[in-house]
Amino acid sequence: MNTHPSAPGLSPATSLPFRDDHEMLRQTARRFFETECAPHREAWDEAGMVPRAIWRRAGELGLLCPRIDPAYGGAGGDLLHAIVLTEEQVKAGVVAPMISLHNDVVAPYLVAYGSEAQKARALPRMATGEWLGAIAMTEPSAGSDLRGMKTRARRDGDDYVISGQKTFISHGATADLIVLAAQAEAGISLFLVETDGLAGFSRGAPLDKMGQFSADTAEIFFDEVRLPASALLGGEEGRGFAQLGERLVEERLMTGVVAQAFMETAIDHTVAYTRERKAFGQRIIDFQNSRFRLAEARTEAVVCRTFLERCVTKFMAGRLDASEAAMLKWWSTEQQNRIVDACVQLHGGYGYMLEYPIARMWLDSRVAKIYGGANEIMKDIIGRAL
Amino acid sequence: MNTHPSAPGLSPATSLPFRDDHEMLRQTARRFFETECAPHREAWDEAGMVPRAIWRRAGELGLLCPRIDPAYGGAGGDLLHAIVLTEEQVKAGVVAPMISLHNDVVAPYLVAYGSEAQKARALPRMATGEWLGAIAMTEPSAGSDLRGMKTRARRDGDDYVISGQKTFISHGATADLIVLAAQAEAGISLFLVETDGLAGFSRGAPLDKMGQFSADTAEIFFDEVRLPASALLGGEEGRGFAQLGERLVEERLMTGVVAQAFMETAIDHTVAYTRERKAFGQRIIDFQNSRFRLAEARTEAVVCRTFLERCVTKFMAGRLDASEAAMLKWWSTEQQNRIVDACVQLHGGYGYMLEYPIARMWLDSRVAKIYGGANEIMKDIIGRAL
Amino acid sequence: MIESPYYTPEHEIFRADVRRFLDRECVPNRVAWQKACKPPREFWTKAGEAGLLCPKVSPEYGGAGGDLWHGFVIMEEQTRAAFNELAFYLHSDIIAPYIELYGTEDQKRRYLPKMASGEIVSAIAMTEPGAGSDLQGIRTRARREGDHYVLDGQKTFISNAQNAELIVVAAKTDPDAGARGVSLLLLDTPGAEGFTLGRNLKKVGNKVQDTSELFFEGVRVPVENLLGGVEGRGFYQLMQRLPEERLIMAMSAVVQMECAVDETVAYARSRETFGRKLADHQAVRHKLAECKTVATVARAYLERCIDLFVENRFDAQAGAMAKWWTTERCCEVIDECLQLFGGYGYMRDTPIARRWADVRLGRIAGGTNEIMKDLIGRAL
Amino acid sequence: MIESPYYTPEHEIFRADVRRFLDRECVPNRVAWQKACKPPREFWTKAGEAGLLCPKVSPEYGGAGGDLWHGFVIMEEQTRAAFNELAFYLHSDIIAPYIELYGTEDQKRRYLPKMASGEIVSAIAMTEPGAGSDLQGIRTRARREGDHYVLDGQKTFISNAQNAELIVVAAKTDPDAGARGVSLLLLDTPGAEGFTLGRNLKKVGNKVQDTSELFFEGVRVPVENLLGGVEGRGFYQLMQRLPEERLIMAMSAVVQMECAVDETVAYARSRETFGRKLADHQAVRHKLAECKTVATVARAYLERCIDLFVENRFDAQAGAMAKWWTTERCCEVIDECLQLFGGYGYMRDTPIARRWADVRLGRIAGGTNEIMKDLIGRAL
Repeated sequence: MNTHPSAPGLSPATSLPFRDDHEMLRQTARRFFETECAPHREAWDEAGMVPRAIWRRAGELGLLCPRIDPAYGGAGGDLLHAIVLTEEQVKAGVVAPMISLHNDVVAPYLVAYGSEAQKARALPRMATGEWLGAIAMTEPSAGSDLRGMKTRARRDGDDYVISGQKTFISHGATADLIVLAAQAEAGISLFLVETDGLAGFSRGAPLDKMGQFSADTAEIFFDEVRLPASALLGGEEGRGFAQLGERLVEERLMTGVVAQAFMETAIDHTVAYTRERKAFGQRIIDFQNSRFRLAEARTEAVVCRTFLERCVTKFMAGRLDASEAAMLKWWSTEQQNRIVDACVQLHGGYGYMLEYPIARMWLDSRVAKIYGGANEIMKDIIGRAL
Repeated sequence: MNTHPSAPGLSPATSLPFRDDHEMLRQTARRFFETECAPHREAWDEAGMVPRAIWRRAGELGLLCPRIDPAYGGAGGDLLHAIVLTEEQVKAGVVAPMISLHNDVVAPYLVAYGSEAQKARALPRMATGEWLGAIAMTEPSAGSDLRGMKTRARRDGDDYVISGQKTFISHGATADLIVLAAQAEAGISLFLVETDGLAGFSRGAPLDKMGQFSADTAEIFFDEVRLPASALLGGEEGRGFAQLGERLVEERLMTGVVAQAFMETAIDHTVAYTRERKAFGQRIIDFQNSRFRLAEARTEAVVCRTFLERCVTKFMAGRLDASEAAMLKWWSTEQQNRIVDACVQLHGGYGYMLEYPIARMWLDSRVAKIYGGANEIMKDIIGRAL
Repeated sequence: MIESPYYTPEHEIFRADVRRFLDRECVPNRVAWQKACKPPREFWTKAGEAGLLCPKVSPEYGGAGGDLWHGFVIMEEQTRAAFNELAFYLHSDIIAPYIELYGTEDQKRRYLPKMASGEIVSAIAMTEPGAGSDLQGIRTRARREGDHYVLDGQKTFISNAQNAELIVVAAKTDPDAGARGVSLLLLDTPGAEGFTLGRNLKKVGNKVQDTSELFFEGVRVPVENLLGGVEGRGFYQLMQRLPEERLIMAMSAVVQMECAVDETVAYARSRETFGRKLADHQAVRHKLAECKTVATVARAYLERCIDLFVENRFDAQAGAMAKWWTTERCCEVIDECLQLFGGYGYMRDTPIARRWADVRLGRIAGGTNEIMKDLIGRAL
Repeated sequence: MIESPYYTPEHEIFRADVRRFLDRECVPNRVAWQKACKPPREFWTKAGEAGLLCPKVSPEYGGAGGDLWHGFVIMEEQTRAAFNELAFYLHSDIIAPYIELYGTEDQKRRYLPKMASGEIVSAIAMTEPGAGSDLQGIRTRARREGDHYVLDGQKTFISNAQNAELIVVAAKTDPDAGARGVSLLLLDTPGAEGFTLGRNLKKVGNKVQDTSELFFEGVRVPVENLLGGVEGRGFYQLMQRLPEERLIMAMSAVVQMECAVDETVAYARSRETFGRKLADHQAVRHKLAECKTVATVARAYLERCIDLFVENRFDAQAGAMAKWWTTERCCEVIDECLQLFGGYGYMRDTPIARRWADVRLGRIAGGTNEIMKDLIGRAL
């Protein structure tokens, strides 16, 4: 993201090795989010979800699963492709379609642990947008405590029989394919659940969240749901906890990417706003307090970007550890919330009105300190590793 | 403290019921601290302690133990007398003689738990300044964890034999009478140790602290020190932990009084400094950042004062509980340190020079978050009571 | 709910009435009203019948002759129910006093009884799109033309306007006179030609309370609707009321904190994670201890402010201090509390979530907190 | 000590030398020097002999021809020993470069070899009692009189001055020309008539580093001692060096944090309270996790700043950002760390205590952090 050409010293250009193909994807993504999504944000927010057609469209444009193998409909891309997509989505003020959930959270489970048959069936459908992905870990009584989950997968002949309940499931109201964590005999295991016409499976209404309105989140219920044994991801029971753990580093890294894009976008909006608006006869940016607050925010965002990029670089070299990923997750989401809050304040009354992007960003940001492992969990992880 | 007559709306006068006798004591104390102590602060800081004569002088003026019964040389005063003394001492920038330690921490143990004989012997000497008091709880290996103390008091015929080591003892290098906590057979017990010529008792050199230079602090050592059974405070073993606990509420309240006086004094210095000094062609107080920072500090001090005064009022009515005292202790010392730090910053380079009172205040303040039970311990106390 | 020397048994009876009204008439309708972004007009009439409107107005003008604490009771009960998004206090504690304190006898008789009964819903229009908190810089003009003023201009962020029959409009009667040129006009909206109610703006929180743009194009207001009958007093009328208004904001912020801390302590005591109660994790307990401390300090401070107010010593600086400090702490504490609820803290049906979004406005409304610091800083 | 792609084996050999010198020649004398509020003059000669002075100066002028990282190595090792209170970097990394970059050939030959050997100790005099960080507002005059400048004025907060044979003095050669009127003069203090070394000021921390007032009354400086030989270049010479100076300050702040966190983790792992290790209390562990995170983020940021510096893209705003952000975080982290040491954290013989008092200066020196924000804010 070569941002802020107007103030080069304030936000050094990225040090990440973006190539032409990344920049081409960026252009496509920017056009898509700006012209095909952003104008509908309010309507989609009202509806609490996005229309299915937008997923097909994203698939057509190559925005879905660009990192998977071309054999499965992807483009063989890398993490930088994912970063490009996320940056452009946030900059356009678009929270749904939740492309990063689909591309960077769900699809990698198949890529990493799926059998050839599982991959061949699911990935091409995900790449076209025919299937929407979700992952179901959290339960009402357990929160961040994965080991406490109560959903059971009982072996019955060639089948598994699933019973239990999951909550706060992104895409819970719409997903076609759910990676489900459940307790099997050998321990927590992951299952691929194809929801279409599945007996015993039901969904709650989309939850009424405080932000990210168009990103549907729902409870899902399993009442003696029968899955074939071939639905077990990777074909071996009891590997679920380790599989979830392995994937968390990348998920937390992507949370950092989102947080960074939020910070920079919020500051850009606010510099523009405070340059233009006047109060008491001068531009808001001409008050020393505004200038200092923005100077702080810009610096904090620059600092955060350097840490993010270091984490990205280490991740791509296979060297990012769980502790550093946890640092990035809590630190960047904390900074995101602080900066966005300060930016709201500099908007005065307009900062509280949803028609200003900063207001929605404020509501959208708060959950980042909670999801992907609450920030307190991150500090536990870091503290134990000291 | 009817402070800030220049800005009445900013710092409402105290709501505490000070009477004429309190105000007379205030005048005496102010003259004493301003003319007989403050000019020597630098020399006393160099020496690491104050001359004994200053204690005699304080005794003459009625500044020692004004709260004890006239029968023992006091003036039968109340907590407001203690507050008056503390406020004036802090305002004058004087950290030692540690009158509040002597008056409000040590003497009350005798008053509350001492036998008639113990009181009659010690209190009049404390009121004249003949004896300096100290209290010895903390040990090198235990810190805030009182139950972990290792100093032993072994009964041997009519005597107790004390062995052990205490550290961070205020007045450790100079005290004549030490209230000592030690493990006796029945549990932690308090002893009155008269140090003059006491075999087996020794003191370390005054510790080189980061502030409060003239307030001597030392390690003390007990090597088979023999005390008569009459040295046991209150005459019953095993009451020490409860006695210490009972006194802590008042000690923490007085910590709040000190913290409050620090805040208000720091702000007064800084308002005066920023009004007078110029930079870049205008007074420092004319920069919006300075004004905002001072507005914040003044507000925070006003808020803290209302809480302090409520605690004082409740204490005087016998209704201040341990949890509220803990709140006052951590909150007020935290605010004290933040405000003094902000005031240093507004002084620029001068804030780092010891000849400016704010610099010494910064150094003097830091220990307040640690002593009297570290602030983390306060949060534990509050948290457990929720 | 709150221990205070100022509450009498009579206030507690009133509190029970208020609580019953909120629980029966408001809470069940919350979701519908949030969707509509306003309460229905008839709700105001019901509130009037229940005695919730203008409790402080003198019986002579149809009020209940209550005191500051009747207003506090309503605010406390709304906060307990996490239902602050009904702007009772704007109608009863801000606008009615303008009329009662500064209005002519005729104005009082015309408006106050109907405001108390709910026949008239009121709004006040100060803020303009370009001026924000800068009252002296407003551009809405009130030009005298015979026995009318002709209003031209635009306002924004106006609460209650969607239902309002009466809007108190701040306008310049003398554009060259700065503060001295501002007057307050009482605009009867039914049938007011040239008056347009603009969009009902969608907000971050406070969903039920409508917030609108207003447009005035040659709107004729009879001269007898100039508040108090003398031009150029508007700025001072507004200024004089600010300390009380800010005291009420501070009170609201403090009660919000207290409710949030109570709810969170209860949750942390009941919720289990990692094999023990949330409250048994030391890091959680310390956060709760911090929040509880702030709420306790804030309560002591609020009581002191109330005492000063009662003694008539709560001045502009004191009001500014109380407003910024309590609203900042309120947002911090509630954000910490929300965090301890985990995912549930982000769901609208959890009170903490609504509180979190609602209280954010406190740092902006009633003069931003930066304006408060400016005011204090200049008086140092 | 620090993993960095820029360190070569040669730097590590140098590091070992520096460490040996500090451990043998400095640490044992710390208390005595702190009492004296300065190091003895001969210490500088020893440092010169040991190769610790001016490692970056070209061999042509008596230096070791090193690079930025030689300076970093010295700073890192001082920080490890909590002995930053020796102003090597002022002499070697700030003053020597002025002469090498801007000096005439004659000036370089006269001063640099002796600065490298320790025969000359140097100081730089910018700040004045009334001006603080405002360089353009300085009042010290340098009036041309024949082949001399006549210096009149007063300076304060001048480090190293007690031992200095050379003081670089910022003075106005043209009082009406603002920034363009500032020049730097090389004042040889031995035998300088009219020059008075004022008090050695007592400070909060950095005890060994002397800090003095200076007075100039008609001090005659030969014209060939005008740095670079051209009047009015002083302000620009100073400005141009600021990014590098601030990078060094940032580096120092980051290493301070890292050392503090390491020491605190070690202490928390070994110290027992309430029946378990300090580090096993969750609230302590979370504090440590926070501190460790900040130090880790700061290290990543510092490395990026160094990269930009190497690429010649580290401009004034970047320097301002790095300076304020790292020094603020440094003070916060070290304050948290000190707290975990309990009473020991307040004792001067605990490194954390000295670090705490020493680093406080970072938010003030080199332009206060408020000046930094102003600089960034103006460029937004």
